[in-house]
Amino acid sequence: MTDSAARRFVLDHFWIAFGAFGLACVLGVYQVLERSGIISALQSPAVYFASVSTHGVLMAFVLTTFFIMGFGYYVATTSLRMPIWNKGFAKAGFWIALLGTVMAAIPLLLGKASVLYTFYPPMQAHVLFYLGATLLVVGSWFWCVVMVVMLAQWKTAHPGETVPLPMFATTANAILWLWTSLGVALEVLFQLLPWAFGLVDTVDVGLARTLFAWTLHPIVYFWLLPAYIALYVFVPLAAGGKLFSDELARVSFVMIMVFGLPIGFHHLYADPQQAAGWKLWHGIGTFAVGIPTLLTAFTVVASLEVAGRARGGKGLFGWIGALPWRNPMVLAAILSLLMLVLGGFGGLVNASYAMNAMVHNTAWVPGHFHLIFAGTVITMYFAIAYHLWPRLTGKRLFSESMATLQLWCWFIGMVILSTPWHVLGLLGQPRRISSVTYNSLLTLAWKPYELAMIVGGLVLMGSAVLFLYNLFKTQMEGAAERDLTVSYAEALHPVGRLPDVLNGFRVWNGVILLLMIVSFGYPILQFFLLQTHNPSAWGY
Amino acid sequence: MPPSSRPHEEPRDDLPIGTWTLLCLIAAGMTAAWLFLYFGVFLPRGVVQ
Amino acid sequence: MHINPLEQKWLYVSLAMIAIFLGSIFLTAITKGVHPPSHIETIDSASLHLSGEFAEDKLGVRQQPDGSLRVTLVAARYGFYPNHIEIPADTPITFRMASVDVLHGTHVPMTNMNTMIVPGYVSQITTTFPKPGDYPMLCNEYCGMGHDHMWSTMTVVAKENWHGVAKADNLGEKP
Amino acid sequence: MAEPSTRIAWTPETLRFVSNGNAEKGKVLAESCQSCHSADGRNAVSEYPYLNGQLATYLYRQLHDYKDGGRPNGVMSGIAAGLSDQDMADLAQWYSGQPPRAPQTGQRSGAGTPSLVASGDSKRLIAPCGICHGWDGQGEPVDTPRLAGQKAAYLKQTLLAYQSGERHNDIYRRMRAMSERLSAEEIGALAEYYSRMK
Repeated sequence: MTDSAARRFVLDHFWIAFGAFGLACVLGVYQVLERSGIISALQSPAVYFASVSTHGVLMAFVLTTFFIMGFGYYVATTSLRMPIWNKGFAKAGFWIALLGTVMAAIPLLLGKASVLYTFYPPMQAHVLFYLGATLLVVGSWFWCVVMVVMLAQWKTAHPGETVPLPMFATTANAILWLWTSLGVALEVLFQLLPWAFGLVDTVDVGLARTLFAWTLHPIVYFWLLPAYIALYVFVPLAAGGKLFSDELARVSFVMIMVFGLPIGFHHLYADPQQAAGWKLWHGIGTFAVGIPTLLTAFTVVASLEVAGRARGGKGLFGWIGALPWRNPMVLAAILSLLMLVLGGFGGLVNASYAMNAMVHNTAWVPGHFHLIFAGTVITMYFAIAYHLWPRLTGKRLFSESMATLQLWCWFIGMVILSTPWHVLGLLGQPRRISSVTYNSLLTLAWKPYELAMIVGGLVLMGSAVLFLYNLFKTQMEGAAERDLTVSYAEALHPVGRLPDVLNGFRVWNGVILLLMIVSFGYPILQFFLLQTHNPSAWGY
Repeated sequence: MPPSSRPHEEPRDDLPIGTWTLLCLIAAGMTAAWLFLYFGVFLPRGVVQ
Repeated sequence: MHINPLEQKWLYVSLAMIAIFLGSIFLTAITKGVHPPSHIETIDSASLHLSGEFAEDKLGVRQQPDGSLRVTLVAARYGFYPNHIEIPADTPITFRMASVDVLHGTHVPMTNMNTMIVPGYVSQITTTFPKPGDYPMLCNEYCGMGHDHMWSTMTVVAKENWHGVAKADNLGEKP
Repeated sequence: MAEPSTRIAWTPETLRFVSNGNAEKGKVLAESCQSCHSADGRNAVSEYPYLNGQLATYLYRQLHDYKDGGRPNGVMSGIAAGLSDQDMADLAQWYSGQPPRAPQTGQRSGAGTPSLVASGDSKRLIAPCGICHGWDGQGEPVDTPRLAGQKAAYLKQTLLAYQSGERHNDIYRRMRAMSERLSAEEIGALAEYYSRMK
């Protein structure tokens, strides 16, 4: 990326993402402290639930969306070697998303939108919150368009050539996000906004929850794919090896895109408004979408093994020790995969149909998604930031050892934070409470775990400070870095010509459409056939 | 990438036996833990329908 | 397309693992009827108290004509009504619940009694409680500022000590 | 089947009907209520509540319950019997639009808040008053009344009436169940606290 304006543009995205991240971390520390009840002056459900709502929105919507857009522009321009298509259009997307973020943040911080990032009608937030969330998503659609157009232009200019893997995956993510966001867009545009504006009195909560579930699972893959991209194209190179299999990486991305979408009902296992048969169908799909992640684990670990052996690692596991553990990208990959194993297991339990009743809405669930999202995903976002910051700012990374320390702290903090959550979940503690008021012997066992979580939260906060400080110092005071080129890992077995299905998405869009009609068609249609009695708006 | 670079790779690269062993161990552990939770914790807490 | 033989084997291992999980799920679903609570039935949440099974004097534990036990509960900010129920252990109990206002959920810790309560819909879940004791029945879905305080109590009595539904209407009984 | 505690159900239609009440017409109707319910302290009987700033939904339902018999009262039942649904909505709109009574001592929530208001008592399954009635005692939609600045004698009498079951128009016994678990001293203290609140 030689165009400094484009680099600046990507950096703007990243700083908004990581600014939101920093603020959300502060809120996270407050939340573990408040929840433990050890400082009585902090106890306040009003502040707690405003904080949880803001933490969720900042982490899940703002950090991710801006990071993914910025990373996408970077990958597109560097892997395709072409400038951003229609910069004005891309900038419009950025400003719309930013405006939406600010609009949503105001009511959130004022406690006027304490409805959590899942919206939860019939509790009604300030209308600005819904408008802001909508604009954030609309802004991201601009990015999707740019990605799809750039890929199309490149393919026209390079007929028959294989699309570079990082761009193939980035476009898969853009298309995935367009499909994904449609569910929540329908909910907000046709249900929540007319209702918040007072045009209609009531909202069908069953339908709203079904539409949100449409978005709620694949959105996780929208967040995860940039992490997988880094695992496939940056990590093997950083470890000193090659990508074990390029084709299988493409197969994994396509499978995630196709199977990630029609499976949202595993968020509704405990809901009364959908039938068990549909839940089982989505449950089977949920297990199916585990396959590409299992394949990814193999490809990435095998790539590491190739690199470790090239560095002199011997025996069955000697290559692990031979890896460059001090390299932030490699270290991040190892820690990220470790958390993927633990968090993935939690996900398997959540996905297991009736067994969901054992853990549904317990502390197990935030334990699971903090391992996967705050663990696997964010750790790779850190590594990407460390990798790209010198290339974006033209300054050498301020401190590589600080980066590795930061990654270790994040890992340790996340394990200390999320292990108690899993235990508490099995002991029956609900998620989303600001204090434990149940007068029951069963709840006595919860206390020590709450205290451990404070330690985890503080370690994570320290890690977040190190991360932001390192990036800031790099940009402000780093030594000049002349080589701004970025390299993507080559495949061990070079890819030749690929069939169209692994070089484009036309067929897959058709498959997705079909699967979505099968999986969501009747479950949505039923609300128009049922005699429903919809509730009016409530405060909180 | 030109195919000529392939002979430089060690033959073991094509058989990541360490990865295979490691992942099989993890898969076995996950399966055992899942079966324990399903049949040892979930079902004894009461059949649900 | 190039697929490494070990990678192919790994794919089979992955598929086998998932087959074990899905196989267990299907097996217990077919032989024991283990399913998540699913029951599509709509209701006018605003008018629950006026008539029908969720009217104020119809709540609580009831023996059905076929001898089975049914618990009818209303979830309302911030509690479950009636505030206290008593049921026998090792007996299938069917809970029917509806919300008066917003989204709620209910969970009895250390048991599988766990379901969402969505306004406009009736939630129904059948489960058994193997261990006698006093349990909190708590709201497990954020429902407003008082969510932390939304809970009621449930006593599970050993089957041999259970002498039927004590009172026709135990609404409001002190815990 | 027993009579429900109230015949009002907060359906979208009823909510809309109340919010469409005509405050100007309510003002005219309210003139005859002021001798007992005025906010300037003229009303002599300490058990007659202030109505200014009260939630419209709450006022509407109380009037209806007086008329329907859900809240029997020697004085109010007779008065409400002469009101139409529209009159009740108009009155509710008028009173809810009036500024709440000025504080007597200016106390706000925070310092000196009784623990029952802020955190309840989980041993007795008493939820904090503040979670439903608002941390500033302002009441919450729908139908949870404002308590701040209300007369202590009225609040005390009301809680005692819920406790004895004499008053029973709380849907699903929510207030009866709470007040049964309160002691007479606690009832007195809560009434005092809310009466002094802004």
